[in-house]
Amino acid sequence: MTEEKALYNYLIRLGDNALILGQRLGEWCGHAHQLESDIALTNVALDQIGQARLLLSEAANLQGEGKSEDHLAFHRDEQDFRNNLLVEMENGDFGQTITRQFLFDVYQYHLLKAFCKSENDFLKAFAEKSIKEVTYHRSLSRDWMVRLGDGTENSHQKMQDAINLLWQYTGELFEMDESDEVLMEAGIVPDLSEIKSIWDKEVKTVIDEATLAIPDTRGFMATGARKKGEHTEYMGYILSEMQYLPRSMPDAKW
Amino acid sequence: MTEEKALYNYLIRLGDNALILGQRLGEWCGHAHQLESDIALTNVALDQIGQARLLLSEAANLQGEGKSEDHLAFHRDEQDFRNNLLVEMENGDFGQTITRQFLFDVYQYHLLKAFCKSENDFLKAFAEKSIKEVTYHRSLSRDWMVRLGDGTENSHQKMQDAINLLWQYTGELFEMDESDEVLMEAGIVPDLSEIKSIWDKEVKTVIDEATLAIPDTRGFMATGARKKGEHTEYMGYILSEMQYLPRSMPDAKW
Amino acid sequence: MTIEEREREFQEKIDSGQKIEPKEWMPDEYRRQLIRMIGQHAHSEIVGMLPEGNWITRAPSLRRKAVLLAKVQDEAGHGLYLYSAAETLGIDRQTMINQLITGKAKYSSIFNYPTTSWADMGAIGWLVDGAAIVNQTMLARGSYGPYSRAMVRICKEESFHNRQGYEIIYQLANGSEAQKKMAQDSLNRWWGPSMQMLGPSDADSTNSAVTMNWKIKVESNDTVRQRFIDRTVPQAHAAGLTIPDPDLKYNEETEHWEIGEIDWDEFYKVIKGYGPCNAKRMKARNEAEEQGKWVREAAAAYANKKSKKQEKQVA
Amino acid sequence: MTIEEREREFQEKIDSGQKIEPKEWMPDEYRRQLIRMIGQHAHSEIVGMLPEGNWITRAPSLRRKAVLLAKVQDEAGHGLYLYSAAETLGIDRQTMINQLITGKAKYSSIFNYPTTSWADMGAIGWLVDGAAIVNQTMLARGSYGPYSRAMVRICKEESFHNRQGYEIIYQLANGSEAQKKMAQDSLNRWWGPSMQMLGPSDADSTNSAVTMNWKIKVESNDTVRQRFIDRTVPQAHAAGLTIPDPDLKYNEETEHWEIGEIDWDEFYKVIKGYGPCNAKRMKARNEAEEQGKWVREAAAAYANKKSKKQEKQVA
Repeated sequence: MTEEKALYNYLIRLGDNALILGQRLGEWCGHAHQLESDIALTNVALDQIGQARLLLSEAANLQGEGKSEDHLAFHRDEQDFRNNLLVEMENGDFGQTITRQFLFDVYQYHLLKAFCKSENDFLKAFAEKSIKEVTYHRSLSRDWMVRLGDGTENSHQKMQDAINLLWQYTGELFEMDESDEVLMEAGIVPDLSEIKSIWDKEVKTVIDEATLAIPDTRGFMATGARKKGEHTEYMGYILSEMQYLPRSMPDAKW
Repeated sequence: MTEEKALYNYLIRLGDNALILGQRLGEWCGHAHQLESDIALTNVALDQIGQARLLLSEAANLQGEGKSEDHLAFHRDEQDFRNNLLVEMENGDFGQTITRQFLFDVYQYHLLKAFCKSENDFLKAFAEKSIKEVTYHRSLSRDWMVRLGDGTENSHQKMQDAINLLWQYTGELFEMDESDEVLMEAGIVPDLSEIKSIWDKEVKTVIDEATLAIPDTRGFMATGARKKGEHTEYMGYILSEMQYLPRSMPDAKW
Repeated sequence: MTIEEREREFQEKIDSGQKIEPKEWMPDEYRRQLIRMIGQHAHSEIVGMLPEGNWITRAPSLRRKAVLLAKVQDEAGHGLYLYSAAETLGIDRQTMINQLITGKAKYSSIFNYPTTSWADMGAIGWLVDGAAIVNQTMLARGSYGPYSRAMVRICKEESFHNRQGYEIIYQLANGSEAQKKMAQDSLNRWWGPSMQMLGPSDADSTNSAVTMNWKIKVESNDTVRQRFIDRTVPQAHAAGLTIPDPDLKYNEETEHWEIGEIDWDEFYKVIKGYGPCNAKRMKARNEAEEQGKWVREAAAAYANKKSKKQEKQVA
Repeated sequence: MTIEEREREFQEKIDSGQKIEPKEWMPDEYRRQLIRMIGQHAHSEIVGMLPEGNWITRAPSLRRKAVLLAKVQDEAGHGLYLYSAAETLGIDRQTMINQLITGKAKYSSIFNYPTTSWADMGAIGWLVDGAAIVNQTMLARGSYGPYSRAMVRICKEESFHNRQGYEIIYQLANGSEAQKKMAQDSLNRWWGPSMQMLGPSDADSTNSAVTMNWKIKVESNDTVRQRFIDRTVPQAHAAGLTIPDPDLKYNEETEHWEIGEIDWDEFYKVIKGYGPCNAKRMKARNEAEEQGKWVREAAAAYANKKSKKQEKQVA
């Protein structure tokens, strides 16, 4: 695999994560429990969509077929999306959304931190710009994890349910493939197993502080889903909503 | 307006009602409170989709542009759908679905009964075939109206809320336009104001028996929406889900 | 000082163009009118997030999606400033929110119309925000300091939204046939409600006399509406769109665009709760409150535990 | 008669090929095994509605939508027969449903896989129903009368579904490039689970010995699986699809298709609750029960009122 192809794959993966998570968060708009949270969730959504734009544009450039960020976002089929299943998961209640966000924020933060030392100029610049945003996301979701985990009996139970539901999707965040190998060799991306050690530790600290427990899910099927372009049953609905209009009018400009 | 054009309009209207209602009922699949109701709701959905197929095929024939039922169902834009807003309304709980169904069933039943005397061969044959199905739908939804309206205090309140919500959309069922005029003159379709008298009476009887009340909604805006192709905010979501796949692969055969 | 003296002094301040600040004395009716207006305005921002929020997941390009997200976020921010401005008058946010969800307080009636196409994101920015700006620019000259300053700040952001909205409509109106149709259809649906949005004619406006006397409002509904019309009609024409009013004509003498009859019957029906989306909007706000209850309770419980712990540490 | 005598007589009946009917004496363990099997089978029909129900609103033609609706309706009907068959053994439907939603009773593990493309509606009919038919044709020869007769009836409908499923896959596999890809992708995802679906190899099957002795099952899992493989591989080839098993080969001598290792580790993980959709399926069934509670209560209350009224009239 050429370094260019590997980088394209990697950018798509990062871009799809940002896009689908931003899309999910966008569903919250106007429905949160208080204005401040409406603003916060919209803010995270906006940052993710912003990141998706940068990443998909760069992927389209690398691809060199004259496509744009919008081609990749709106005219790709489900099997060609390479996001992690975690970001597709339904919003559920505010607690479930926060849990999904927290598990992802810690991951994204440390990934960006590693990219800050990347040999690839785009990825480095991208990370330096984005890490400020994600630092805020991570502190937001961490605060809410603790507040809701250690709030009332009811909120504690809801948060534990959310962790139990979402935990099985976290393993996939650290799966590596040939693209990772090629790019690691070139000093462009980090070894995800190192990110995992940091992630494990940080997540455990917060979950402990939130008086919550990490479930034993050794039994869960290793999905390997992202590599094969497999998705949850949610993804089809996400895409039909997101892509319907551009797909219905393929020649229109917006 | 030619009789042919008027008939096309009328068939689209009937076909869209059947299609969108069938689509909504299809969402229930596997989620009802007992197996018998899963079967019943699926059955009504299936009948409606069957009717939609006949109606839209005939409309496509009349149109004479070589289109099929599927062209009309999957490649028409929202503004060109002419269903009543009532059938777009969200399923809500089982009681809300039953209320929507009951209000529509009584309407559809008496409309079909009138079509049985139509001067138009297609409409007459269509009605003679479909009225058996709709007779069953009507008795099903009427039974549940009474059972839930006169069940527990809780179910009574839920049913009253459903009526209060949906009632405003019933006026539109009886709105007439030029297509109605042309076809009435030719003895093809009934005067909807006559259907309305029968509907009013029958609906009132059942609602009384269900110990429920008809809300005073004289204040509601007369929508006139169907005539202009206006829809509720639900319709866009219904269509994006329903039409996504054929729109994404416009040349594929299924 | 007698109450009459205070009222005279207050009116003099108003007449001389001074701003009234929170801690100063003010007549109860002045306070009541302001709380009503600022509350309605805040609620309008909040409810106004819903029709636009409805298209975030369906925006047809990533740029448009980002812009729309930012816009809705601004509206939430406006809601916050406005609730804060109202709080300076001695009412708290939760009380106002309760008034909203129980139907006691109103919000701008135009948000009871559905957003059924992407073009509506253009029409709302262009027409609804356009009307709002004309109104808010007038309100920024009003007598109550915190409200007037909030209006200045909000107006700046609204102008930005307004340009973005017009850009969407303009691009659609100059796009494919289907896009043109979409733009015109959207204008057809939003024009009437936009005309109604600035409120009944001066003769029929119940609160106008008193609010103008105290310079809460400094111009009449009709004056503001005319300014909006004169601004908007040429924009429609520039985009190649037709204003859906057969009676629309330009008066060479007055140099104003004159419109046909406004459908006040529709306006009052929607205000009274009978519009196309009143139930849907109220349901959304009520559900947000209800489904968010456990979160608010948990946050309070956590804060409580925290402060007890700190007390202990101090003791 | 002593229990041993009864048991001997019972076994003789079985061995001579007679059917056992509900009111006849039977060993407790025979009853227990049947309740377990029929219950699992009934639950599989009910849970099996979910992955297919997932595509009803998204079927790409009206004909396909109607066929899919009819299919899912048939499955609900099968659920009804099967619960009735189980009820002849002295367990009621609600008890069985409670066992399902609390996780005590199992259902066919294959329904814990997601349906993520339209082609899956083909793959389920072709592979999942195909495997079910081979199994059920065997079960139709079983010793318990009501179950055996339910199997005959169900098999007829399943054969119909199976043909429809293959038709969907065949058409996709012979359609556009994107459709071909969709079909192959779907086969890739469903092949492994279909191989697992007919249960562990004879040596590892805990219940096989006893159920075969009583002719509840008349053939082993491996025999039934081989029949399914021999039927299905040529169908895949006829459609131009590739079975995702590098070890697949035809044995000229035995005239059987031989497959590679089946992933039993995956099978047991999914059975234990760790598959991709276990949580989603259980949530759906639990929500249906919970959200339907008020309906069932109201129906009961109404029936109660009615019967009281009738009693009064009679009295």
